[in-house]
Amino acid sequence: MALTKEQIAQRIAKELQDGYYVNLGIGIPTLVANYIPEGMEVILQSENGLLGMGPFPKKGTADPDLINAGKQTVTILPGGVFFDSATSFAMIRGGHVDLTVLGAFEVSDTGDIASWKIPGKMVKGMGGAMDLVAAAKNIIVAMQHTSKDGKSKLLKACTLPLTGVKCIKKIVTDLAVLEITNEGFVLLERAPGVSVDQIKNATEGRLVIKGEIPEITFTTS
Amino acid sequence: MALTKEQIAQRIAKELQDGYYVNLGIGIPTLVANYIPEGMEVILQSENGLLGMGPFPKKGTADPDLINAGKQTVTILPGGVFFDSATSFAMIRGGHVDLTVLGAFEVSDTGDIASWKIPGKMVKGMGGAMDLVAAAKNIIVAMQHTSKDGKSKLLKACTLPLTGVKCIKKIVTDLAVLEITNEGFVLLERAPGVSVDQIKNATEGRLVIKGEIPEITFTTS
Amino acid sequence: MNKVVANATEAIEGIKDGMTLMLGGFGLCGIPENCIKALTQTPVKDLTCISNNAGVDDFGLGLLLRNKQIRKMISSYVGENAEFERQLLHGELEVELNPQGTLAERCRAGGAGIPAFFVPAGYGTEVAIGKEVREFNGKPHLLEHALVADFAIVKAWKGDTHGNLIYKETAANFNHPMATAGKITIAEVEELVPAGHLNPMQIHTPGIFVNRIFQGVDYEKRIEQLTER
Amino acid sequence: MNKVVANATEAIEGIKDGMTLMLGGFGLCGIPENCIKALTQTPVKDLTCISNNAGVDDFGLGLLLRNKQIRKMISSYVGENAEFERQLLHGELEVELNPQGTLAERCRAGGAGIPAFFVPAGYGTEVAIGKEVREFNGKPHLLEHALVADFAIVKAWKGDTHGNLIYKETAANFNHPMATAGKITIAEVEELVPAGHLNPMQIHTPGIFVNRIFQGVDYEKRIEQLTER
Repeated sequence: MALTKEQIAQRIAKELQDGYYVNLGIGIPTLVANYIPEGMEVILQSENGLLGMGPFPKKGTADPDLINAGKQTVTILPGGVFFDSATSFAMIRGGHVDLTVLGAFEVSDTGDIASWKIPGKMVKGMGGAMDLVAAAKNIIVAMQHTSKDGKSKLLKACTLPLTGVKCIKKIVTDLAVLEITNEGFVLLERAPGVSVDQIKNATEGRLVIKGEIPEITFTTS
Repeated sequence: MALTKEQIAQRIAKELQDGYYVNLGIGIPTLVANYIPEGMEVILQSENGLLGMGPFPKKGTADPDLINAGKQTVTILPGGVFFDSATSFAMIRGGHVDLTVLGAFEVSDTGDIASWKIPGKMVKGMGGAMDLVAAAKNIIVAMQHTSKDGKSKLLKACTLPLTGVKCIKKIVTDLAVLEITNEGFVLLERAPGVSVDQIKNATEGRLVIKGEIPEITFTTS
Repeated sequence: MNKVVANATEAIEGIKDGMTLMLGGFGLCGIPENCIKALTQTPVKDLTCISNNAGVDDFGLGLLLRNKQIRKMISSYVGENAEFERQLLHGELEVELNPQGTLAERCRAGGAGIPAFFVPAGYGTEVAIGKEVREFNGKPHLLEHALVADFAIVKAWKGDTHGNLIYKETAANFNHPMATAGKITIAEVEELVPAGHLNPMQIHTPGIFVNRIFQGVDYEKRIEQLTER
Repeated sequence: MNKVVANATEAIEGIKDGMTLMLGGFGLCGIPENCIKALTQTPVKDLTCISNNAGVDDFGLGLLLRNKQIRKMISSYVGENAEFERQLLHGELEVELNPQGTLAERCRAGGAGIPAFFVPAGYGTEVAIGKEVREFNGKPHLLEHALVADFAIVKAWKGDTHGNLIYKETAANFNHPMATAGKITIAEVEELVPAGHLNPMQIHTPGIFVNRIFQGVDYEKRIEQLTER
């Protein structure tokens, strides 16, 4: 069974460590916040100028001056900080964010990522994605393994305009957890009930399979 | 009669305008603060991180955390601001300071300035002087026209290590007020009782004398 | 010192056709609502607007777009605006997209007298086209240039008569770096107090960067994505 | 998250011979007194110290100089220190002088992931020797490189358990840009409070930049030039 979006987020949450500063992109990455293990302190950075992002506000308490990078009303946790955009990207560019989780249209087996522009469609802009992928120490891409019409999104080379080159190290899809090394996509784990062959068929880029591939497990939280 | 240090400062104060942000160097420049015309609001910047520098503290109220760039205990006036060194030099380098007044060992008739290092003597460092002369929109040098042994400090070319090149526009010495143009030192005003010939003799660099040279007058304050 | 002006109309005096403006805000958060509205009341056009976003159809910069007062946008994300899309597709509007951090840093550099600097963002992408590439610490970087504006227009929470500004929460965003990079910087604030009423250790933008300031009126502070528990 | 350490001795753990340190402060204002004293109690030597000044003979960095623990200083102004002068003249100490604004910006750049940037300061002077010169807006500029340190050691007024820092008055100085540029950043504070006790709009250095924090003891806060009315 392919993972649900919630399960992809849940699997990514296993990568978190206590004291991590983490930037979560829009979409599946945002859901990771729901699976931070209890007792672990993870501080969420929102690139519009916020460290210590908390949950959405209680009904009736939304504050127009307190939003996240997705322009959603949010809250701030104790120990949080507000700052301007130049300072925010100083943190990001300077490598102070421990983990960035973001979505993608395509990833190549050399770690290139395309995530911001589809030719022929209206361009909305890259926002902070190029800064994040160019500078984060540790990036995990959360994505579907294939497009709706079954085409692989894990490619030899990206076909869409790039967001960054040779920057992605880890991918969690609905089918698998993969690491990118010089050899290509190294299969680490597979979704429960999904066979290695299914993943092979869904992966266009170089896929490395070494030994037995375990099924993904989730921390109970 | 050559001007005293106080009079040099007093003459420089005539260059101030309401609303000016001004950085005053150590020595004679510091004295300019004593001659800000009444009713005029001039905001003093100290490059260690202070806008709105006030007078020295009253006896017994000095605060070790509130100093100026000369490491003297000072005060802050209403509307003042504290900030860090990077921000401070962003102001300076970005051209936000309207006027910088500083001392010099030598100035050349092309606007070069030497003010930080005398070979053979212990080097103390340039501090913020190179940043200030490279970036201020408007710089006035306050200095003695000649050295103690009578040598001109207004030269064709500086002999000491430079602080900046082609940056000085105006000089107020104990003998004269001069502007630097492509033609050299243009004599604008002379100290009361000091003759044009005296200034000629004391100036090694190209000196331009056009028409009658008025005596320096002081605003009453 | 006389930085205080009566209102937005007085504040935007001198903004002329073809000028470059910086406008603070992120999405609709912290945008200079009063000045944008005042600009819509003028015939000024062919503006180049540096702003992280382009507002929505009927609010923020969307109002200036609707009036066709903008010729070019320099932004990082311009989604959520149908009129923007229409003008872009019809060639009525030019857009330069910058990575968000590069955009913020270009403004900061403009204010700080740093004409150019190297960043890793955008290397190997279309953003790199025409830009100098240089390797530092084994990693390729792009040379990016500072931005300055004829007028920077920002919005703060509190301000004083010296132009010192304090922003509320995430409304600092682009307002702070842009405030430093205007040849003339206009600040509209929710509350204007006399100099000395703000704590000098709590100022976000020192007044030296601000040329005109006024207390704005009727802030709508529209929320783009209301999310609640 | 566990940034809080017991004291200076614990905070400086891991500082080894030959490492590069940044030390905040301007003159004796805002210097990390506790950590400097703790370093004098260790045998660590051959340090490269990036600090705007070099302390005085018997206080601040002067203490490390006296112990001959410093091999090289990167500073803007090193006057007021006889032992410094002696070591320099005898070739026991190396000094790299930077314009003060360039020094501050190099630290800021180190923390902000900007490997190099152009500034006008120092063009045509000995500071320019060996540096790339490029003209921008008709004015020559020097290419300057970022500084990072193995350890950045800063002193703040208040701090919280997340490492958020607030400086008092002019004691922000180099402490803020340096705090961002340490591979490991140590902050000593006069008052350490639990996370949530500081106003999130009044933080000068966000805790993301700080790795270790402790409440210092016995601050002397020596005044270099006592001037009174």
